[in-house]
Amino acid sequence: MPQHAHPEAMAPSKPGSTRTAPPLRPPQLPFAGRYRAYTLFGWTGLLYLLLGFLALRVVWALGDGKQAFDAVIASFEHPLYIAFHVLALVGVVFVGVRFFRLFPKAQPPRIGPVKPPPPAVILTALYAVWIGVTVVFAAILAGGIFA
Amino acid sequence: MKRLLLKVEPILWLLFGQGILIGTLLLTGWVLVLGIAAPLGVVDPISYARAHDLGASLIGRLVLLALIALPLWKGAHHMRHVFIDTGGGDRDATVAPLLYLLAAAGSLVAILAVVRL
Amino acid sequence: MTEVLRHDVVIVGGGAAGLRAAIAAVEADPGISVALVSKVYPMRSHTVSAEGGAAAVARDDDSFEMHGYDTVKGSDFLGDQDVIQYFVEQAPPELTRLEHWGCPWSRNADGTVATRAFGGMTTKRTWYAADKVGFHMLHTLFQHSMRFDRIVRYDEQFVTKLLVEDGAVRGVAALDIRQGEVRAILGRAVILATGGAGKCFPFTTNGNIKTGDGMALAYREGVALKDMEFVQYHPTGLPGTGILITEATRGEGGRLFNARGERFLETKPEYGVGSKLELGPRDMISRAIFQEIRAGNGIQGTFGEYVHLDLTHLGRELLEKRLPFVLELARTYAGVDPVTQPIPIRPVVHYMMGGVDTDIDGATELAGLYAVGECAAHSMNGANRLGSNSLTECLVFGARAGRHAVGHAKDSGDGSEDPLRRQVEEEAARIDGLRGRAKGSEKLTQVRDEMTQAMESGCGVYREQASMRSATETLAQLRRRCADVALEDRSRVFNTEIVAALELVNMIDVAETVAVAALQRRESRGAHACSEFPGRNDREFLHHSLVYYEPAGPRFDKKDVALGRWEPEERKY
Amino acid sequence: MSDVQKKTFVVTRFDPDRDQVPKTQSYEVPVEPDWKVLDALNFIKDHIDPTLSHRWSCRMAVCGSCGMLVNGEPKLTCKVALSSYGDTVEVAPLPNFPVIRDLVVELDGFMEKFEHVKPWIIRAKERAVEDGPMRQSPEELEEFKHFSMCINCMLCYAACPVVANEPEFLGPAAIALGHRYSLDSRDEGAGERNRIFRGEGTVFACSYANECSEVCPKNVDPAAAVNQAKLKAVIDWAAGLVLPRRAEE
Ligand SMILES: Cc1cc2nc3c(=O)[nH]c(=O)nc-3n(C[C@H](O)[C@H](O)[C@H](O)COP(=O)(O)OP(=O)(O)OC[C@H]3O[C@@H](n4cnc5c(N)ncnc54)[C@H](O)[C@@H]3O)c2cc1C
Ligand code: SF4
Ligand code: F3S
Ligand code: FES
Repeated sequence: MPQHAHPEAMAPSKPGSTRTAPPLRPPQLPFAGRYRAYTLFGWTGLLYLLLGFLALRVVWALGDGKQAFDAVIASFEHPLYIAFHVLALVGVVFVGVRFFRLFPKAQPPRIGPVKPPPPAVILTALYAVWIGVTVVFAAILAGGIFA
Repeated sequence: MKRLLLKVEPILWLLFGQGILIGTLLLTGWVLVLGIAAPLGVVDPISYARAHDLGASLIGRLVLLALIALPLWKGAHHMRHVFIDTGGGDRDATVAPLLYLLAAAGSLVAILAVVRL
Repeated sequence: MTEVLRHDVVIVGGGAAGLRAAIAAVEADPGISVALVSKVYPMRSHTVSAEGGAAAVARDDDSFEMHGYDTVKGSDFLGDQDVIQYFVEQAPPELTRLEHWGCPWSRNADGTVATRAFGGMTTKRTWYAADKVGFHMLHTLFQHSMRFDRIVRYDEQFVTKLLVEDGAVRGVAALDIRQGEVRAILGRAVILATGGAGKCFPFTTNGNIKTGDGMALAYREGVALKDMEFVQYHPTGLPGTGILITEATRGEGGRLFNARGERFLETKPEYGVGSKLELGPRDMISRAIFQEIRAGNGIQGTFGEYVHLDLTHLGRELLEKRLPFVLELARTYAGVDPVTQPIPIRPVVHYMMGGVDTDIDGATELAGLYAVGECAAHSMNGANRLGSNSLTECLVFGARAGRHAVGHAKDSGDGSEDPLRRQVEEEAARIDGLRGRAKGSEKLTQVRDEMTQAMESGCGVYREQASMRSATETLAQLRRRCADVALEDRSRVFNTEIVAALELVNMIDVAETVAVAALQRRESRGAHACSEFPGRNDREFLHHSLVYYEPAGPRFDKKDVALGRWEPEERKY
Repeated sequence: MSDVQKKTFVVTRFDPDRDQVPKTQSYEVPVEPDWKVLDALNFIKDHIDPTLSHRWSCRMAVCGSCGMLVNGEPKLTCKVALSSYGDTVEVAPLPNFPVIRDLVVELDGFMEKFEHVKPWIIRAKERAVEDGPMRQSPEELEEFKHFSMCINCMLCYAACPVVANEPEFLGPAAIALGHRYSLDSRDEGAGERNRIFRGEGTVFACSYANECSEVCPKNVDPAAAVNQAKLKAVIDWAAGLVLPRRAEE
């Protein structure tokens, strides 16, 4: 049984003069072939939601005092948390790679008189910033620099 | 509701985009250290005192706020799309506000959290 | 109950000519209501495939005089000079209009519109948008036409008959391909813009929709088809598919070589292209290639013999910038990369110089009926059209006919609808009768193939009296056999078999006029090269030929050529 | 010629007068080595089953009529070589469109979206023909050129996951076309179109699946257009908040 798209997909505002068969949906949607990466990209939204609330929990604890903060940090040692964070890291890197690849061409050829740099330059810059921010932030969080 | 969504769509999209961009930049190191390396004992996590000092600075507060709020908007927006993609488009007018409210509530609490540092 | 739709002007065809006429009509009078009827969505019209460019004087070293002379000479002096004069003067404003409407013309460094060289033109006057000129022009026109609410589109509606009453055309009967219903679309003026009829031949640059419908519609209502014997072969089509490799390849410096690696246009002065070489006119170059193949200098391939078009010396950069579509076409459809390999090419049927006989306004002898674009013969192309003149022609005469049709529509009354309704009911019954007519013994594809074969052997690059005569006989027979074609598709919805059957009848009618007119012209002029009469004979044949429909068979007649400024002289380059 | 190879074509058939739902029908076709998918369909139509309906015309990848789903992928059938497929080839109408018959889909919905983006030059004051062509540098032309290459084949609509689920979405080709005009140095209608883009069927509905660009046979890159249009629409919207409202329409 083939999957259908929204029954109104690409339908004219007033129905055509003959009966039509309802639109099919792209056969590989959502999880097969060309759509897999797209669908996974969408689902990383769930990871980001959870990560955002976890970060909120950490920061809230930071405001509560040392005990609370250390307790939150310690709770992350639970294997389920570790597993989740490994998954989250994969998700975050996946989001970065996919989004950065698509980012340059989404820049208009010109905003007023300003032209964006060529795609290759944008892409390199994005990766440089990504790595830079990650290293610095990781160093801070690991108590490495500014310790 | 639909009209309202259309009106605020540019903001939602901007927050979403920044959620991907800034969220990803910050979350990579955050997850790597606090979520994986430190719990496994590979590195020591930042001490409370240090964290509080840095976090309470102006820049620190802004970074923490971004770290919390932007991923929430990215998450809410993406989940809205996932919902539509799985055939829920007709109920978008109900589901989308709920998701965005979630992100908004999280963001409000986040502001409170960084203010009280 | 037949549905009747009412408009002021009905335009049949959504190619460059039809769209330009529609826009001109609503611009002439914003109160007018225009029906734009087309058997395909307008952006599918075959104008879309034109590659090379559109001619209009643009440079300081050029003049109307020069464009006019080139066109007259290209026509082998069979073009009407008053028409040509008007054409060259209106060409620049028309292309400028298209620029204002957003056509992405290629540009010089200073921002002015760029021009390129084209066959038979003495200087660079062909405006271009890379090598997708027809595509860009058509889409610009179509998109611009959407601004006007008064242009009402009827897409995928196949016009099967002109409604004529009291000696004037009053509208059309159209088969709604989607629904299978025949409707009346009434208007006090009708403009035919249905394009050419290349599909009468087996190897052609033309798309599937170019079946000469408009010519046949007018012809069956007693309007003459003019100069039908002149069928242009384009020298550079891909063997097999007939897909066009634009003349702009030669405009940019491409060269032709035979199997011996000889640049024959240069080494053999007898081909008559003089110093123009590859930029000679199409009729001459097609004949030269044909002669080369005859002399055993062709290269053997799956689809017969061919010669080489070499672009390799032009360099990747120029090819990618100016001829990207040629690269795509050669790679996809010939399996060669023009950057490093020569392209196999052979002459293929390309363009009908002839068409519905009209005056300079596009008006025909039938009151209210106009024709423009490739389906018309305003007599500007004469015996041979110069490349890049026809896109401009669609605009210049499309606009003029559009305005004149509005004038005519305003001046004429509505008359009674009853007789028209009756005509449409008859037409509907006839078409209903065709649907799933299983009784016949003939096969549609069989008849179609025999027709194209007859045209190829009788009305090819070189024509002989005997083969032309046998072509006329074959065609007359095929016309009868056509009535016996069996049709299997009984569905009303999107029945493309019925459309193909109706098109076949049209093609046979048109093909017959080609053969009849060709047989009468016992000379060689422009695209008509007759083996028995190799020279041009102005004393007997400096005239247009007309073919009229008669139930018993086509009737031949003549018409004077409008000379003027330029006296016929030997055509030498 | 070459020894005859046969391929099986599994073609979707639907006749609204007779069928409740589409079904498939198989044909054995002797194919030539250099054939495109369309050549096989035409062979079926001409020699096996004249009741098959499909659209085509130019057979040179420029008229945009012959888009279909070939082995699950949206393709221009006159452009894809048969040799890139195995012994069985499935041909179906484009997904995401209502099906009129067999391989023929409904276009009018697309035409409405197309018209909605005002795909023409908008100027405060039209230029007179006597003033000659406008100037446009090759660089200015380059800015929108590839977005003007769309042949309206609608493969992008057939591939876009958002089109499948959000009927209002203007969709890739229409937005690319509107954006093409907004980028044209001769046009002054960007503001008007930005408002359209933010309205019903908004550009923001696109979730940057990029599949539109993946399937586009003409390298139009509609995904780039749609996502550039988002940024432009946001900038325009923000400017509208800060600056006193510019005179509208
Ligand atoms: C491959 C190719 C390349 C070319 N290159 C150039 C070039 O570089 N320069 C140049 O100047 N010229 C060129 N030409 C010639 C030029 O393109 C044509 O002469 C011109 O496009 C004809 O336009 P038209 O509007 O008359 O017809 P078309 O564009 O053919 O339009 C015909 C219209 O009529 C409609 N129609 C037909 N029959 C019916 C019917 N029965 N009922 C309803 N509607 C109907 C069709 O749907 C279509 O909309 C080229 C031609 C070809 C084939
Ligand atoms: S953008 Fe590409 S895929 Fe979409 S309609 Fe245009 S040419 Fe076809
Ligand atoms: S596939 Fe669809 S979601 Fe956007 S990037 Fe293309 S329009
Ligand atoms: S037939 Fe014209 S694009 Fe394929």
